Amino acid sequence: MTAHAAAHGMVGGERAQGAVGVHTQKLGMWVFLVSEVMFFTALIGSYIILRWGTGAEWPEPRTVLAIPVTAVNTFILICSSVSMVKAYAAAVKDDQAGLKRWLLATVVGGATFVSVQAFEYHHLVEKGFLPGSGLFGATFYTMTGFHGFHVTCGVLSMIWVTIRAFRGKYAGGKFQGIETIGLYWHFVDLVWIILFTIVYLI
Amino acid sequence: MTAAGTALPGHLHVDDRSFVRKYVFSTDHKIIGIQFLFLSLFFLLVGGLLAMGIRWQLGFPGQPMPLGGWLPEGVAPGGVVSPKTYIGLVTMHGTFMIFFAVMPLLVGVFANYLIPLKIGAPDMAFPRLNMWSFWLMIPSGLLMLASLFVLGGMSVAGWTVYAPLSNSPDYTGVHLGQQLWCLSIVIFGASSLLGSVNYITTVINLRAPGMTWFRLPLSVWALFITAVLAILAVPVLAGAVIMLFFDQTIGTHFYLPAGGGQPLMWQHLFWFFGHPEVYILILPAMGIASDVIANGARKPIFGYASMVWAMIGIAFLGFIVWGHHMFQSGMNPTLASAFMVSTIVIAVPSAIKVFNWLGTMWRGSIHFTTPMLNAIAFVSMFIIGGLSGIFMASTPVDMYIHGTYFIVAHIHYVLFGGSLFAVYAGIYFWFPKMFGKQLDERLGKVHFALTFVFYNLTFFPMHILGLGGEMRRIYDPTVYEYLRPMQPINVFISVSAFALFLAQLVFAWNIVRTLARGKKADINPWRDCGLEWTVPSPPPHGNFETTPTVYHGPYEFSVPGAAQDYLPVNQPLPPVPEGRR
Amino acid sequence: MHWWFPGNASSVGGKVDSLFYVILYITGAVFVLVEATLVVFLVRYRKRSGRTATYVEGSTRAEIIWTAIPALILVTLALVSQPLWSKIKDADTYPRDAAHLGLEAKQFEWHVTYPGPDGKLGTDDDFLKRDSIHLVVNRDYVLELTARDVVHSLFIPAFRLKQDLVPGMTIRMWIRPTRTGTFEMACSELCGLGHYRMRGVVVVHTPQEYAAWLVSQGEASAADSAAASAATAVPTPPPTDGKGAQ
Amino acid sequence: METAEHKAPNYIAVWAALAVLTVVEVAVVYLHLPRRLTVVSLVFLALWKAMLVALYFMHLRFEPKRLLYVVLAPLPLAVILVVGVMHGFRGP
Ligand code: HEA
Ligand code: HEA
Ligand code: CUA
Ligand SMILES: [Cu+2]
Repeated sequence: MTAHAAAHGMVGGERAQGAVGVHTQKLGMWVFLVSEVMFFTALIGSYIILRWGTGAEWPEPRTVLAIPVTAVNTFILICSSVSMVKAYAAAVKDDQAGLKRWLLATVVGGATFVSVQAFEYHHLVEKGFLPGSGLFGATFYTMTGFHGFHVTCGVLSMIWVTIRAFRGKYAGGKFQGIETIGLYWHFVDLVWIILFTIVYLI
Repeated sequence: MTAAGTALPGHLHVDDRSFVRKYVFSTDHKIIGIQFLFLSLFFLLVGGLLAMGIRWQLGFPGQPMPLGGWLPEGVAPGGVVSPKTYIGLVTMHGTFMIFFAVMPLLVGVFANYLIPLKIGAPDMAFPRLNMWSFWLMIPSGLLMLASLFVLGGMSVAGWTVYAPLSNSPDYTGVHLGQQLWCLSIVIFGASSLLGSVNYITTVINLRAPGMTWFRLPLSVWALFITAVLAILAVPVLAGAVIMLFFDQTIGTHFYLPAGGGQPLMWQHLFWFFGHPEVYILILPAMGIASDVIANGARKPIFGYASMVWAMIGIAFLGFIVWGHHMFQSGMNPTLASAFMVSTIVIAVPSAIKVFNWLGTMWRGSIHFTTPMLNAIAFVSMFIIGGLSGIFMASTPVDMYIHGTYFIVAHIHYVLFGGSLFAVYAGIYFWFPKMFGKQLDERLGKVHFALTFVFYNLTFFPMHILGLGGEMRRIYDPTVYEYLRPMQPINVFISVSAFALFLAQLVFAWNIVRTLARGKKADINPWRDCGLEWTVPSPPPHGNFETTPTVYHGPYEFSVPGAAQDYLPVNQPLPPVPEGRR
Repeated sequence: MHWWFPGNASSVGGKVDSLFYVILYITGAVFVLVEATLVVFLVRYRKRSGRTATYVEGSTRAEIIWTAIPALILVTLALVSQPLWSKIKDADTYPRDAAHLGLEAKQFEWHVTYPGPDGKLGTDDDFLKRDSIHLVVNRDYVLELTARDVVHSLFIPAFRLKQDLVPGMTIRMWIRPTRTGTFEMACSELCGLGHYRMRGVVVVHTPQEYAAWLVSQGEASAADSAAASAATAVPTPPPTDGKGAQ
Repeated sequence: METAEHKAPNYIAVWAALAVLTVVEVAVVYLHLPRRLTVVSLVFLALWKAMLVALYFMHLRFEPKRLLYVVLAPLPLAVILVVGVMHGFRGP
């Protein structure tokens, strides 16, 4: 369309507030998550390429990793996702008590996940399974390590949010912050769902 | 001051920020843009100095460099560049120019400074993130600078740091230098991500009333698309570099065949980032050139819509051509053919843009201001660089010219002739807005003329060298008999290169002098339509007294029936005269 | 003294050159046309008193024309390039009866393995030459390219041939010399500090010369190959320039 | 705030679904089905779980379509990258 056609079109900018019609903070988080997708694409992609794109022989993950433990851990992370979304629901209903409760649950869930992963690492290292041990070691530690790093950042910011919640910062409909951090949290959960499957199970 | 329209977050207030908040850890997009300007000009200078080292060795192989005696023995024994130092110079020249000079110049400076002003926003969507994106560049840049001086020397693997050469000190003796390179690039990635998230969100959500998508200035469109490219491409580089870093430090084997790794995987990941990167380096230049050319020709941009679609096309195609850097790498030849086709197709949107620029000048009234001159140079030089790209896109021809100076010529025609000329155009054009002082036009024209001449004298002969078969990244061409006859060309290039460098000092001097005692610039020195020209120079914190309303596109020059030959976008169009459309 | 392509000496070189010239003429024409138009516009439409710019926003017809024409030219370009490419690089199309030579690159040497009398690689009568490839004119060869340490790139300007050698891969490249003589070969992928001096020669013989040369190799090469296989034993390259240059 | 307007989905149900799917996944592994079948079903299950999280926890189901496009943009690129590289390895 030419500038003039536009000029005779609507002026006064209903569209000015966001072509996507999404709150700025949320949109920003989504855009950031898009870049995160590409980051994990590089890591997970390399794993796929190295394992299935080249003749490299690969150990059965089961023989190296403890699946039951990690399955439980996965479940824990999923739970923390649910508690997060519950916290959001509470915030929407302006139920401050619920918000605080669910946020605390989320922090605990996330922290547990990280500690279990740390324990798992410790165990694997003792068994002599290191980043240096073949492509499996390299890809395993890189992918899960960076995921763990993301969870850790999540937990830290979640603690910060919880403190703010206790200070009543999200009362009276000001709950956008909760939704935004929640998006990040669920994304990390989502990535883990993929990782758990292709790294531990397949 | 009155509060800005409720539509927009943040509002004007009496500016009572402390000096530090105002000029150091500022969250004001304008200050951040200016900080980026000086930082990246500094790195441009560094990259230029390194280039002079390169040219000395190539022009006068094995002869002691002037002032070379000051360099430590390890670097330049007796003032002579050592092979290791030479490759280091090349690597760091490429790295600094691409990541620390031109990319911040185009994106850091103009995206930050222009986007909010041009779309009528008081600031970026996330001013604090924006501040971080600048302050992350500092550690990143410092690490890269430090890597020049560490034990074992700087990275010597080329700016493409191909594995396995870059993986292990066994091959080059470089360890710390290469690791610092990786760290610096990862931090750089974080910085450009924060920036890009900001630009995208801002353009989508903070446009002033009436500033519809198809009224955005092409510069904003370009910067927006560039930001999209960045958030999609840069994370891949970050991931790849992190794996490289692990290979060097914790003994993984991602790229080392010894442990089952794949050297080619590095090349794929790098170029999956690398090619979009080169378009990150040209799209903003195209946007700036479009704005300046329309203004200089006093005419609406020709084919605005197709200009936009062409850029979107380039951006999309840019992601499926990365293999053209790997034609000779041992990649599956059938796949190479596919990449050849996509690469050749990408010339079409570029063609559209070139012809639309010509169309814009056609029947215009061209004012040869310094910005306009640089913008015209951009167009004509980009054509040369682009056309040389066609040779390489053809796989069989690339087989001969790959890894020769023909590529080096291409690089510099697109990156200097393209990007850097546009950067100069942009700086000359928006400097008055940024600092409220008008750069000296006479000095500007001198700088332009000298740069244009010596630039071509420096880089055009490189095509000949390439066709003669001279390889890139070689310390001393005279090792080869078949290259010796061409040594005079190398001498000629080097001399022109030194002159080119000196010509840039005119520019530096112009900036310094103008800042010291330049003549005051009025609000709208170029008689342009953009919103940024409706506010004082420099604009106040918060930009707009009240949220402006936009009534038409950004290029309404010489509108029939209008009082002056330009119509600011915040003024309604005159009634359409009879008979026209 | 040449400031242009070295004289061609291989079966594909001529075709590469003519393709290059085709592109040169096309892009040359485009270049002249576009830049000339630019200059004409700059002169004719420069600012002059009494003339103002005419208000034009664009023209769909023009857009279509200058999208279609380049697209057409460019696609044809791809079409003409493709067959030559697969002829050169697609291993399935290589002549069956070609003689196979081994070429291993290491920092900063070329190790050429000759099949020896029995004409087969990997048998113990193979022998090895450093930095020089000896070929018979008008005969098909397939080089089996490997790299011991980092990525190198075989570049024989007179043959217009270039192919990277990647550690962990065996890449086959077909050559057919068409002119006797001695030609320089270079490494054109940055492979370390000695990259610039990773030079070799390709010697193209007449059959008779070659036979003579083969005989002369007999005992001489024995020592040579022994030395080289010793070098092969070293896992990582001797850091000649590597650690040395510090 | 449009996400607040739609009535919140039954998060507990989603949670139960995710839990069950996880159990199924682990079961599949220990069932020792034919390799290909295992892989296919595992990938399918994983994508299913991922979708549940994205659609309900991240509310994509209730967002404007445009946001959905923004979010899906990188996925084709990811595929192009991986597929491209894997094809690239079969050298001449
Ligand atoms: C700003 C940066 C920039 C830009 C815009 C481009 C644009 C293009 N580049 Fe370039 N390129 C680089 C930066 C850039 N490049 C760099 C830095 C390298 C080297 C990296 C390294 O190895 O260090 C490189 C390397 C490079 C290679 C690899 C060479 C090799 O290593 O063997 C190839 C191969 O295809 C290539 C092709 C192209 C093509 C086809 C375009 C096209 O987009 C150009 C399109 C434009 C035109 C064609 C001109 C205008 C059009 C017309 C006037 C219309 C009429 C034209 C016709 C009908 C033909 N480039
Ligand atoms: C934008 C990118 C850019 C720019 C501007 C330049 C500029 C120059 N480059 Fe660059 N070059 C590259 C990007 C660039 N280069 C890349 C990517 C490579 C590949 C690297 C590799 O192979 O790994 C390369 C490689 C390369 C080579 C090949 C080396 C080899 O392969 O062996 C050569 C050789 O001559 C060379 C020369 C030059 C010269 C003489 C300039 C001159 O134009 C320099 C002129 C000087 C300046 C432009 C700086 C002056 C600026 C100022 C004074 C600023 C003013 C300051 C204030 C106001 C405070 N370059
Ligand atoms: Cu071997 Cu360069
Ligand atoms: Cu490219």
